[in-house]
Amino acid sequence: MGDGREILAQVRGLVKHFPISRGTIIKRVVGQIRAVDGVSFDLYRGETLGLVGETGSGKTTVGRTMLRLYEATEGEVIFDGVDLMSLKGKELDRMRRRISMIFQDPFASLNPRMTIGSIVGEPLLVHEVGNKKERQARVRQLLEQVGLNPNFINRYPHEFSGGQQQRIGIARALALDPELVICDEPISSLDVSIQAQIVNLLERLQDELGLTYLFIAHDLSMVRHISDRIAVMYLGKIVELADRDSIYSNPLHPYTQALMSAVPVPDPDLQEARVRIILEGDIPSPASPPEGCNFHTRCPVVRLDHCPLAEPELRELQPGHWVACHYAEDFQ
Amino acid sequence: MTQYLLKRLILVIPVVLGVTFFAYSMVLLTGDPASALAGVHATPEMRAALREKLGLDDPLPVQYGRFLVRIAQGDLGTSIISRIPVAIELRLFFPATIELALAAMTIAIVVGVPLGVIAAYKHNSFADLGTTFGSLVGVSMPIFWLALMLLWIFGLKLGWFPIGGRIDRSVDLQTITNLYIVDSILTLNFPALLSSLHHLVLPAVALATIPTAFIARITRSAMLDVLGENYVRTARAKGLEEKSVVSRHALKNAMLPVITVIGLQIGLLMTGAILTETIFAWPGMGRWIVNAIVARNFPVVQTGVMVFALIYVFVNLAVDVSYGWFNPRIRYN
Amino acid sequence: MNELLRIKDLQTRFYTRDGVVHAVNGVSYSIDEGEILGVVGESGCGKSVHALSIMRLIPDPPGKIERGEVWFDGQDLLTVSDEEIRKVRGGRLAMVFQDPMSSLNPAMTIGFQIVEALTLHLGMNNKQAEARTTDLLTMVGIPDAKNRLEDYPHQFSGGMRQRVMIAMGLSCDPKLLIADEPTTALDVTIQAQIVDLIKRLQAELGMAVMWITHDLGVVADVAERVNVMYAGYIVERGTVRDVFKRTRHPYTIGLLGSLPRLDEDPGTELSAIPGLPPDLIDLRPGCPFAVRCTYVVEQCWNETPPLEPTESERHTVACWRWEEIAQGVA
Amino acid sequence: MSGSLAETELRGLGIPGAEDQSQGVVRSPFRDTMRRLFSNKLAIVGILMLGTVILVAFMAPWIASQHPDKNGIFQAFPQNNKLPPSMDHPMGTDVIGRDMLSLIIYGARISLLVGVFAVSLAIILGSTLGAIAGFAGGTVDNVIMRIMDIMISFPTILLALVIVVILGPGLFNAMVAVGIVSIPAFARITRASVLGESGKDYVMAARSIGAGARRVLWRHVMPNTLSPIIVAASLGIAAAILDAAALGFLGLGAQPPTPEWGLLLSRNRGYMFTSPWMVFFPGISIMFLVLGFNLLGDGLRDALDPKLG
Repeated sequence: MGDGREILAQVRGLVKHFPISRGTIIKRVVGQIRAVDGVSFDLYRGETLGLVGETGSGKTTVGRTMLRLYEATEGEVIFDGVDLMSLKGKELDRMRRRISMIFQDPFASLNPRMTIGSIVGEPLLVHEVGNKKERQARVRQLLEQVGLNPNFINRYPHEFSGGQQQRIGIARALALDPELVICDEPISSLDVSIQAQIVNLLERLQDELGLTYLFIAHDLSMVRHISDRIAVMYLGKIVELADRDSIYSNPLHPYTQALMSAVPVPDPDLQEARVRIILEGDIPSPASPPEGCNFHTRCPVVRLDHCPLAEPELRELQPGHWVACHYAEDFQ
Repeated sequence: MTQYLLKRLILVIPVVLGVTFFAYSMVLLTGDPASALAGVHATPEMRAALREKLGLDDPLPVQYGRFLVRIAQGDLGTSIISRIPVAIELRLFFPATIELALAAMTIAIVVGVPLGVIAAYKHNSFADLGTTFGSLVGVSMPIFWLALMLLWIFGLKLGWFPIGGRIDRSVDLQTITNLYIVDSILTLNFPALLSSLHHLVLPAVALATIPTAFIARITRSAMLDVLGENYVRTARAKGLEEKSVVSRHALKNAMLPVITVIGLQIGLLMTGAILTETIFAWPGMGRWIVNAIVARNFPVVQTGVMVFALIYVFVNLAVDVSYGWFNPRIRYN
Repeated sequence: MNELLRIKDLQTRFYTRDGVVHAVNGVSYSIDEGEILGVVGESGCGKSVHALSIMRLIPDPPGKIERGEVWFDGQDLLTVSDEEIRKVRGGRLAMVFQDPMSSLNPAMTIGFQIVEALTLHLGMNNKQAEARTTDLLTMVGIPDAKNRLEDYPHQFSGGMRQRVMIAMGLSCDPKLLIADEPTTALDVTIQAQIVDLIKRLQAELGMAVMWITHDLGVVADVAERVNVMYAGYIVERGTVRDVFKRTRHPYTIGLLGSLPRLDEDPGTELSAIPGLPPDLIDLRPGCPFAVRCTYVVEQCWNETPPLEPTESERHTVACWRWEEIAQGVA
Repeated sequence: MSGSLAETELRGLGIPGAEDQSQGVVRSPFRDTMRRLFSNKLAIVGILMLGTVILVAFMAPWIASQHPDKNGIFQAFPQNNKLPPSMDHPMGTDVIGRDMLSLIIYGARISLLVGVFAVSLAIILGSTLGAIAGFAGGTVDNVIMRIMDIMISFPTILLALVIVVILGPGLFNAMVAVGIVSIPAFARITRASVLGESGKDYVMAARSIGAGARRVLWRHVMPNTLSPIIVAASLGIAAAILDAAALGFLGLGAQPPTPEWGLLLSRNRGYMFTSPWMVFFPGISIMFLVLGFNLLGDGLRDALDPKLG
């Protein structure tokens, strides 16, 4: 897949464990929430990589750790040849100009006591871009770019609807002309008709500005719509990674298959024709993921003599199609 | 559960140590205890001798350690004024304050909780506004003034209640616990029970005012929150009567913040006791300590301060533990 | 099929400090016995409020059911006494809510919460009720149900809690189960389990289900008929095939266009509905969708279109231009 | 306060009208707060009460009939002692014949001063400690908060009494004592608020654009912790006034001849059965002022956080 395309970022063996501590006076660590447990992938310049998973899959943690909002337990994130995890102070700040983030809850991610002008202009101020007048002009331009009236510059976040608030968040993320935008479930708290508006906006901005997106979501149909390649996560690990078409036409991991068959399709005929795979049981807690293949407790095709014992590698079964299942060959 | 209790107990230790340390060092901050003990007519030599005898020249931690050992053995020192061991005085005054405080707390809970529930249930009604305003007036009242007014109206003008003391002098009561109500019941002494209850009413009502107001306010806002919860809607959707919805489903969840406040009220109640006892000539700890502070009677001040603080600490421990009953999440974690 | 529920001209408003919220604006329809009806729409379209109005669970004040009739099993639920409606609620008419964590009482065991309904409506004693509760929990797929009666809601996972809610809803053999977004708070794979469970139980027990959701995919999966709601109105109503395949209302068209489809070329741009949902406080006369509608004409601004039959008697739509749309779209 | 439950419920039902969508006038959070505050009847009553006291305190030289001399001493008129309320002396006279109304008017200055001073001290020390604890976490947090736990274990009056004994009786020392006593409350509130705000998404968003720790603290976290501190300040002034009056009443606060309300009450206490007005008016004045602050504080809480009833 990577042939001829420029790699913008490489995530290598990323691990993020959150300690669970107990104890009243003397704290001691009694366990780890293994939010991200060894994740590797590449991001090509100009593409959208979809990162899909359910609760506890660690998809949000991947995004936040990449931006150093959480400190990684292990692993590297090489952005344009530099390992972000090793940067400090000014160097880190400089790199942060090139990566930005859009959050899930648009209202919560906007400081309620700041006007939208100062929210969108804050990245410019922090990185000392231009003078006051230039910044003001840039903010107005950004607001226009995301489809908001630039005259609203002095209003406060609570005066806007959810969709508009997300546009403000997007404008902030674009302020410093980033190369990579990490979109952390940017549409999941919005209504259906507003979701489409935001997705169209993100697609338009990508075309205009040549952005690279890491698009984190749990909604498979929207991810398929927006992404070039898709990575499916389960309990802190990537179980399958491939380009959009092959993952949909030929999913090789039983979890991916179940996930796709579980997505309801707004078409009664198609719905009737589909074979549904309904997984049994609950998603295990990331504090105590199952041994071996961590999906074996729910896997419909589990082989108990092997799956609980050995952890499958993420391997490239077909060119550009990676899968972590011992028996993926059977599904080809 | 036992483990949780143990954990909470361990957490209390530093606070108890801090409290006792403060009580001890406080005396040193207020001046030389030796001069206070030796009296005004003492010569410098006498004071120096006393200082050495009391070990006041040792480093502070050593003195504090000795102090801890001493109180652990039950020796709380001797009152400078009365020359009676502090422990004996404490056994006399402590029950009086406990009796008063318990009576006040009972009144506060019995009156405050239903008021708050009604106000929340009839949100924005006249009853609600009345409770809200009334409880604000309640917490704004200087308790010593309220006590004086109660004394003037019900003690003097109307003559319904006695104006001071715990029991009529003419009534004989054999004391066992020094809680007069308990003692009179234990000895089946009906006149004493009547008389001590009669004496208890005014001070208890005065002392209960602020906690009642607080509890009503907190109950109201907790109930308002809970009544808006989805599980209350579920209870209604099940077809339950309003009575069971409120008393069974809502109240139990609303009690969590309320009992927290009851715990915190203990501090205020003790503050109130200091003032109320002064006014009603109630022979309890509050009056004892105030007199001791004014007279610089350090052993009594030390003991009183420690006892008050420890009551607070342990009541709040009890509150924490009782959370388990109201909130199953804590019980099992 | 016999008619089980008939709603006539239901109207609910909320009197808030900022103004009167026109939440439900004259809704009429019926549900047959044993039918699954989907009610679909975005937040604020009145789908939940109208269901709560049927149960008379609207907080009053500020809410008020202004007018309408709700005929259920021979009674108008809006005019019966409080005592009567309590007998209906949780008995013949039960409801399952969206968020299973906050909808279960955190301070009570789940066993007690179900037993409570059984003793109330079926007059069982504790022992009988506990036995039935165990059966119910087993039926909804809770493993080792007998030993879980004494557990509290927080000891269950999200999906398991929703199963408990469903068991509670089914406890007294309701004729109609109103499921208000029962899968919205759940993960995709768990959502599939719950959808499957309710479908299976509906088939087994033969009750009618009103399934409220914002997810068009779920409706296409479970429902036989659909009400599409917008701004407190039903704008389109018909069988799932009518509504999804012969869509006649511009809002429904827009909603379907907003969704990416697994069967479509992913490169195409989504046809999003422009603008924002209307402010229900100053809902102006005329078609509520006019401001966002691409088919809008003069008439739409002044006259509210009635819900009228289209090509088929059972497929109704509230749009002045449905015939032109039918020609253009069909 | 009114309708707050209703609004929560409406949000739960997802009715868009329940959230403000009006796009007409620019509405800053401050203006919103003021609008809500002034639509609350009880809060307006509180503001009016406070306004009255502040005005009276400010205008004392013009409205009182008697005035203190340079040393703050009111002239005694022994022949006028214990006069019941009349046209000349609307609140009667005290034991040594001073006009009660004039004493009360000048006393208002003292109570206001005590409340504001004590709470300012508590905010400066308490909120700083709380913010440090919340930010630093770990051992620093533990040590600070355990000390606060110890302080909070003592009944306020008792702690204040002890502090006054250490510092010596007097109005200023009483103010300091009451201020120190209020420190733990502000420390706890500030810490909780800092922790709460630090975990919010907008702080994460600020960090994601590369904002430094100082900017995150001062521009994002602190402004949003102000609401609870403002509420606590209003309620804290009320409590401080009560505590200081109690110290005065016990003879360990303001000293004669200061016309402090608690002290006035205590000095006249012996005569309350014969001349009850001498006790009634100082007490009702304390209550009036304290109630004003409590009503304002309550109103502010509702106005600043519309979600809480």
